[in-house]
Amino acid sequence: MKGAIDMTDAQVDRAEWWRQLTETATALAEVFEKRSLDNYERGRFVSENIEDLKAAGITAINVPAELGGFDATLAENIEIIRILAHGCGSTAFTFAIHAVITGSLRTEIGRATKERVFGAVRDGGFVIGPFTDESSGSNWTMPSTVARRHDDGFVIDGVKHFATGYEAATHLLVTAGLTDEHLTPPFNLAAFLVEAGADGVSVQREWGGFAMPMTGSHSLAIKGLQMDAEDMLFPEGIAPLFVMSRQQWGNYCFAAVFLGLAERAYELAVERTRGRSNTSISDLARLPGIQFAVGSMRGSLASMRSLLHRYATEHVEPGDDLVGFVAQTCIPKYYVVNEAEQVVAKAFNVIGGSGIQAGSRIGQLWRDVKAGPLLPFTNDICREFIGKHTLGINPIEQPRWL
Amino acid sequence: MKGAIDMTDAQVDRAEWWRQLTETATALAEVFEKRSLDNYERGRFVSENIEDLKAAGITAINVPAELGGFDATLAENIEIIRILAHGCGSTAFTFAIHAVITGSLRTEIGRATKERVFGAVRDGGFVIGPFTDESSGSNWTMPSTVARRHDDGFVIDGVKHFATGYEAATHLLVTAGLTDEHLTPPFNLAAFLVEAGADGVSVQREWGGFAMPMTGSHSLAIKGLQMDAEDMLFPEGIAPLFVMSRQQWGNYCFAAVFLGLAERAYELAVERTRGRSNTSISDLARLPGIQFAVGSMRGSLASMRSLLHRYATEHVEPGDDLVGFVAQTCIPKYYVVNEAEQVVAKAFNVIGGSGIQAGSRIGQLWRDVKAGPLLPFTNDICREFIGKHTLGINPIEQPRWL
Amino acid sequence: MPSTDYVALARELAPVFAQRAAAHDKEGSFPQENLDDLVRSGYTAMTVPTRFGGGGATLAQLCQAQQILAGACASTAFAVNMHVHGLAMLAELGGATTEWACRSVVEDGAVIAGGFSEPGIGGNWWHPTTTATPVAGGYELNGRKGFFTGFPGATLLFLSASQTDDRGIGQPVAFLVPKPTDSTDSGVRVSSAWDAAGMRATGSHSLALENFFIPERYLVGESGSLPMLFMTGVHWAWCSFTSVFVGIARAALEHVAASQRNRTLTVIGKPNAHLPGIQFRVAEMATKLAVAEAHLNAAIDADHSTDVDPLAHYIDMSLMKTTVSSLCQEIVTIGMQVQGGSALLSADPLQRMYRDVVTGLLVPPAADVALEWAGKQALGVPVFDEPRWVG
Amino acid sequence: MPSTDYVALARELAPVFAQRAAAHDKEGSFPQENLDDLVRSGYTAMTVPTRFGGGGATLAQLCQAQQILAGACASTAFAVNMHVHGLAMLAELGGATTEWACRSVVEDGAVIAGGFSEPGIGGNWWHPTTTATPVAGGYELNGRKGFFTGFPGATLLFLSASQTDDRGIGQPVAFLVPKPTDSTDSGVRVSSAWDAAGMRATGSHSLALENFFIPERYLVGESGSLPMLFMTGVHWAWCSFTSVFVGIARAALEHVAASQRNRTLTVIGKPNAHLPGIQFRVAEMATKLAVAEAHLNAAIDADHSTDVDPLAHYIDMSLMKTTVSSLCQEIVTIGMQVQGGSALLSADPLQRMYRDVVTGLLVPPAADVALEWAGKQALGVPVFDEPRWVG
Repeated sequence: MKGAIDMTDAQVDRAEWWRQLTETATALAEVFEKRSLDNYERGRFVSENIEDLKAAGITAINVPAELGGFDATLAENIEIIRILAHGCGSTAFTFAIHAVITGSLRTEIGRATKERVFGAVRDGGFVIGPFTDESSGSNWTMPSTVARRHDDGFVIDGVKHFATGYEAATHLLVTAGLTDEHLTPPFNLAAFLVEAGADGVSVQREWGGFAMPMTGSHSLAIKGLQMDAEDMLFPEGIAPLFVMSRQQWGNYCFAAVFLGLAERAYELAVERTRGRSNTSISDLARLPGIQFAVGSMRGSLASMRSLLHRYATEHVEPGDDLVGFVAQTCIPKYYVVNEAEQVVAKAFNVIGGSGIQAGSRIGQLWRDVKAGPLLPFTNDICREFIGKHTLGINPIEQPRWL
Repeated sequence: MKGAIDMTDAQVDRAEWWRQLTETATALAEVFEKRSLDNYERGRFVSENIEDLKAAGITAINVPAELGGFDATLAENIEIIRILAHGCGSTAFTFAIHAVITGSLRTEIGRATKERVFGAVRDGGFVIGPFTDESSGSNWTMPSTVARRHDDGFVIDGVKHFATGYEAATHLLVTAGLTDEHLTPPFNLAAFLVEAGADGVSVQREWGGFAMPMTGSHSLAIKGLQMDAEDMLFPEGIAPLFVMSRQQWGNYCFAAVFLGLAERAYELAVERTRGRSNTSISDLARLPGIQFAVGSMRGSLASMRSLLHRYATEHVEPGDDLVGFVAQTCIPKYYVVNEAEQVVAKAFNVIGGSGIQAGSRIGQLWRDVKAGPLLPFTNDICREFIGKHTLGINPIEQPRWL
Repeated sequence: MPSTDYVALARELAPVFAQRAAAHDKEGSFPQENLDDLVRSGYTAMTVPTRFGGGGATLAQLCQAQQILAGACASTAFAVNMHVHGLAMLAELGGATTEWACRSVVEDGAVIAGGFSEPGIGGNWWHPTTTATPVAGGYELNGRKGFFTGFPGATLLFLSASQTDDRGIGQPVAFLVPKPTDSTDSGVRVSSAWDAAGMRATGSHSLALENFFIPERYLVGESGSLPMLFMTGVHWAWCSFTSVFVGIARAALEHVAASQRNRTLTVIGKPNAHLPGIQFRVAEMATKLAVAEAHLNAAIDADHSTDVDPLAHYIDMSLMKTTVSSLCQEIVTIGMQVQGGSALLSADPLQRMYRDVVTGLLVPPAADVALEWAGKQALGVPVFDEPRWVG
Repeated sequence: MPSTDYVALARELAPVFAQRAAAHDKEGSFPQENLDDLVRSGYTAMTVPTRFGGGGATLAQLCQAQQILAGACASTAFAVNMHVHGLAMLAELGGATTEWACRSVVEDGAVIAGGFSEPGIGGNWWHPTTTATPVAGGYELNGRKGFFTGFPGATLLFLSASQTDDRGIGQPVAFLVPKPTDSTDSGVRVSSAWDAAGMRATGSHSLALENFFIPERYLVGESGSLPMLFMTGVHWAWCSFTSVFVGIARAALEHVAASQRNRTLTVIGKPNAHLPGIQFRVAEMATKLAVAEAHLNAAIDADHSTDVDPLAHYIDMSLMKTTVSSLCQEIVTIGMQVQGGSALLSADPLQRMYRDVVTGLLVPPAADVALEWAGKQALGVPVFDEPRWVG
């Protein structure tokens, strides 16, 4: 935080501020990679890394300019996430959740809430949002968590999975379905700002994920959680529109994590090959198979970077066709996470058998990269949205098919 | 062993014997899968499983008929390995090493050695071969382990990696380069039969592999290991020809492991989908994306099975063109291990986010399957051998390229 | 066992067909002289049962022979394919019409062309829109047929239509009928002559059937039995179709390998075959070809008896065709890259293979339906349930 | 900024070119009337610098306009491509020959065709085997040129050859020379007229240069400077080449999507677009197209100044072309599957796109060399080291 505040005080040039943020992120990524080698197998939450990101002002990049913040663009968020992913997928993904929420929320909420959230973030706050409801199939339009009106406020009950970053969180964004009879899904969806440590939220099952093991993505039990009226972030019926109109944040920021993993895999393949020899090959880098693989990964990465950059700069705000916009935002997410898998596989093949040794970084990348297609929007949903939109069919019309 | 011996005593019909072997393997695979869920993360060697395989007579399938054994064909070895891989990749791979050695050795050695090896195997012996020499790049024609003549025998020194199954081994097949001046690589290669526990063999580094973690594939230090003349399995200069003419065993048996992993991933995807629902989808199995993915995996698996079966029955013995034969044996290995990766990825996508939960079987399959392309023959060597052979170029001529 | 070695016969005919292929491809003309050679040499009697004087060839022999023809001239192989595999399916059905057809083939050199594709039904061959209306002495057919491969050379037409049963439900029926020789007013009209990018010499015209009268005796099988007949005999259809594409892919690999062994660039001074990039791509081709062959052969060798569930049998054969034809298209595409710019020249047969092999992705069974049914079956969802999907 | 909106101009011309495309494709005839339209409308002056009266179009404008033409008639776009991008490269070079050429284009409607491919050199354009022998007043060229795209419509020829320097080493040189109008004994002979499976209307003849005299003044640049000139200006070449294939791929997607929205199968009673299999494949096409466009655009927008290492610049552009042209070929192939059997009919432009787009895999830069150089550079291995590989 110190860094960020000093910056504003000194009215530092924004470009210089950005240069310092990316330099710091790059330096931290190297530190995070060393920690990952120690902690990955144990699945220890990356709390130390999140503290470092807070201290460097990186968690505050989305604080609005009017509150003295850097007010990072979506493209800038993506760049930071990509850099962090070079060092540690878990950290990058945990940060991405915070970035998605803070980045998308700042333009959509009233002054008071904005000061409440971003004042906290400026001072080291960390916001997470466990969005996956028990047995909802990741479909946020059908929440199983419910919010009942009670006095002037609400009482929330439910189970939330994948509460990434819970241990570092100062605030949680909790979605739930209002039980009001006049509201039908998805318009019953509401979002609440919950202070960490609130009564009624507890860890039901600790995270022990196969991929991204250090994200602390616990399952939370929410029982009788009491909310005031002003904790509800949007007016009744508006939350679904907010979610729809901000899908670019989730889709692009998630894609950035997996692009970063693929880039690191490529670097490792080059590092492990350049100038290396064995009893039969005097210079591995002079083998054509290695050269072709490296060349092909370069081509893939250039494609992925171009695509994500293009969307993060040119497809940032929805126009009149909100659903069509959402369909478009699926494109970089769909392509990047799947292509990243192919790049990591190819890099692993270049590294060869030594990559199988325990604690190897490429093994961690191989595990982490598999999370990409499983995060929303999943492959099949992406294909459906993109395909229907291209064919002039509304992706959310019913019946879905014949 | 009891099983196997009873069989021969009773002169049981071979088909019935085979039926019992596959049934037992299938039942054991289920047991192994449960154990895998407990032991995978800890990387505990599958000693219990190997003991079960011994007790069931499965480790003895390659004992020659003249010694009362089942004398399994290559295709039968592959079938057993594939079945075992459904339950546990580490067990299937560890068994595959033993199967490759026992299967290929039985026709190539003299009567005395045969009785020594297969008498032991019939009685529960387990033979492994750590073939990867320190800094040899997995190229067996350039061993860094050396055998010096001493008195009437030899003294061996070197470091061997990937000593899969070491803890269960009763015998080790150790290759080394003879230091005799008149022998140039690869004709200086020699193979020795070493009893487990011999002085001069010790674990230098314990296995902690990212994939196949329960194979106990330690690195071994071989220091001053003394061998008698009769411990050398082949006459001087013959070992390389043996290795070449038996590559079908390694290539096909390894492929069988990864085919089995892919088959199990497919089954899990079906199990996790059939009849399942969530709050938004009443029947996951009725989603077109799931159906297409399942159909496409079925097609891939049918291709892989057809290919491996065809080669294991029709390309089993080298003809006059030994190098050409080796090139052909690369085809199923190359295709199956890489296609298996794609199938496991697709199955993982069908299973979705729940597959990321710790201890999930699909996560184990995702890790194990990555070992496929890294095992010899690696992708680039396969491509080189297959391509050169198809183009009428001898894959081992020098210079390799322009 | 057939007395004729049809695979050897295919090898004998192939070089001549290969020579004629470029001209027919250029003109889009039907290779009648090839068909005449196939009739004269007895190739077209291959799958006629021996009891009717035919060769009684097995599925494996048929497929191997067709692969060889396809490597020389894919259009010829494809044009005769309905004849050779259709006869085998008819032979399993038996009956008077079959016997008559078989004897015509052996004795008179009859040639069958078949039409089951129609505009507007996609790959759903079990739902023909051509109607068969019972009239005195037979049926009158009205409708349209597309992709009537081999029509110009045929003497007999094998046709599907829908007959409305007493419950008012359309049931597919089939006819095997002499092709009208009078081109005017016969009821069969070429509504659009075949003009396409690939398989140009197959004469796969579109036909209009206009009050086409078919005498009763040319009905094949019983009304409504067609789908089951087709499912149980589908290995003849999908394996022989697939063989055509495997034959193209193998010929492409052989052609590319030979070219690269012979082509020497001045700047490298050795045949291109020594370039690792060429080797790696050729390895991809060879590997995919081995997979395609193995999967096709496994389908040929599979249990085709009635012990097997007909739907499972149909799905396995369909998945094989889908997987293998896709591999074949990939093989030829990689071949184009290996060969380089000269691959595009009309003088290089590879470009014809590239245009012909893509047909494998387009002919029945439709890949999406094959995948859908395979998925549904594995997942325990009945394939004809409505709605077709739920989400 | 150019005063003409060339992208709008391309949009204006495209529908007419699209109408003419099938006939030229069928006949393999050169679309001279299209070229005339391009000259008349000022399209061919697009990349002539404004100081010479041209449009001074940017790379981005050139590429966008070429994509639109390619979607209508890929052969026309490809035939004019050497002209439009070649002029931009020449303009960067400057000099008297360039000025003369530019003024000819603006004032006389001159059109350039270029020949850098030769039989026997593969993709190694920096090693021409055509010789340029100094003679009184100029040079005499002898050799062979392949794939001389646009030759029939050209008035100027842009040619490479090798001149032996005083150390006896061949150095590539280039000439820009009026095309001889006298077809006999001019020294330039069409040795083989273009006849190919794709890009049929490009007139990409093979030429024999036989004692072809070129006056001194038509030499472009200095002897030996050609490779560096080409490397630093390569974005004009590879981005415009690639634009042709992206244009085809986009047109294929639009055509397929429109077809599937309009095509209703009787058995499903709704447009095919409602089938999930169609949707998923169209999604693959749309995604790959977005990737292709983004990668191409990133290459167009990249830093092309001399601040960038020329080799790295050349490699980045080559990798882009390799990656993107491969995506474009995949897009059209998937489109064929979506469209089904009718895609093969000559009446469906998709089959022409399938034949045209594969050219992207075959034209320079060669994919294997691009990957090799990209790999070597990343791995710290000099790209011209000998032996080329060690193992």
